Amino acid sequence: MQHIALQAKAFDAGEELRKFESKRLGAIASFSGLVRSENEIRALSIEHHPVMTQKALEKLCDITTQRYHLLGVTIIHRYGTLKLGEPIVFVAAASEHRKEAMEAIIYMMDRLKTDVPLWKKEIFADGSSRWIDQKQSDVERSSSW
Amino acid sequence: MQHIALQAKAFDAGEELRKFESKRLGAIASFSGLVRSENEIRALSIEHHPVMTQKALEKLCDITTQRYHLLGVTIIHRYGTLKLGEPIVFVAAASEHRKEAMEAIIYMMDRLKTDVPLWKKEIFADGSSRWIDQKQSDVERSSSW
Amino acid sequence: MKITYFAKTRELMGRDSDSIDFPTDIHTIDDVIEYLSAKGAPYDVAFEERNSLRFALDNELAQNDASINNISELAIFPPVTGG
Amino acid sequence: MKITYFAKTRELMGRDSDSIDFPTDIHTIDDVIEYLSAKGAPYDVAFEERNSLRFALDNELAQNDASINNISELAIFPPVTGG
Repeated sequence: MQHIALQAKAFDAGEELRKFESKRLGAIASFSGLVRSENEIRALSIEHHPVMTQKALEKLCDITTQRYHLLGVTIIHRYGTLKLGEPIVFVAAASEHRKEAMEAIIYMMDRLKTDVPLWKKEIFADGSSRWIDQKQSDVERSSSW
Repeated sequence: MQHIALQAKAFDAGEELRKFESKRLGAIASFSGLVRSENEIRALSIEHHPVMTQKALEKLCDITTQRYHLLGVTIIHRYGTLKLGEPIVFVAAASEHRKEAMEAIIYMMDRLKTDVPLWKKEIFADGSSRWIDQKQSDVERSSSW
Repeated sequence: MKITYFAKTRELMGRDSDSIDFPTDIHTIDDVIEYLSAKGAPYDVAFEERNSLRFALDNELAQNDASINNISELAIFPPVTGG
Repeated sequence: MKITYFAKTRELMGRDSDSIDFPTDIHTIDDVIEYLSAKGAPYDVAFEERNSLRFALDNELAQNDASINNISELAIFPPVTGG
């Protein structure tokens, strides 16, 4: 089972978790990334590429499924303007044993940070904004796989 | 926020995930362990200790929270007879950044396997049963932390 | 002293617990296991794999050489397999 | 050729895209960037940090020395920051 979504609307992590079903399934790991009140931001604006972003998410799902022999994988990433506390991204992996599912979500999040065309902008209380720079630590972590 | 439960009844992972709330919260990682159709089992019977198991879960929550500077932590473990596909255990960790939440769930599951008084028995179709032996790999993984 | 059994150990014992008054020369958990094993079935079978036994004294995990002095309950069980 | 801009690059350009016919001596993405930067604002500012530009040719990620031969769309954008 593969579920990939690139969407503006919110999603419910619990609902996504319930979609996994397999008799061989023994482990489900998930990760949610949320808009956090860093730098006194009020919101986050996320831009995507109309074609490449979806393709990159699909490729990431395929690679991760093969690499960790997953029974199921989910990636949801939002775009548009997200308020504090709102979910930005959700990844989940289902496998027979716990090691694969857990490593898969770490791998997916590391890769998402460098391989998928998405750009974040911080929106401040006074209406000003600032594009977030790619972190060197993310680049290093992603290339370590 | 700390949520610890040792219970016979089922739980909903999604509902548990919604309980985390903090403005500083940027990351939530979770893991669910389910009854898997290994060795042609029909069910799993889980035994606990009336006092020690709860205490061990509380201690594990405290240690994990401190170790990973968590903003929230959840451990739910069931006992009694569980059918194929039913959830056995759920752990979740909330933090500012993804690394801490992800490592916390790996740590909790590794520790659960060796530090908490819980015992699993496989129930087969013909009514026979067999206690599961502790895995050497689990002992090694737990002692590696 | 009350002795409680869990999981496989409980099944091999055929009961949840015993209440036993030990002689005064029984000081440690090891002494208890040796003393009971010498009594024969079901102890000898339930305690056969000595290295696979785990213990708790008054609900705190304990090593096999721990003293049972002033302890009201000893729990005996196999290695845990939760999670 | 259509040139599309994303994120900070789009904002610095002040528009989503351009449609430009390049001279025949423009072969690679590097050539495009150099050619456009020489035209002055807004290109020179938007492309100032050359090492921070990323590219895609017809929706496939591409290196700066890739050929634009038979390509209908070049996308220019900063390093990604999703997840």
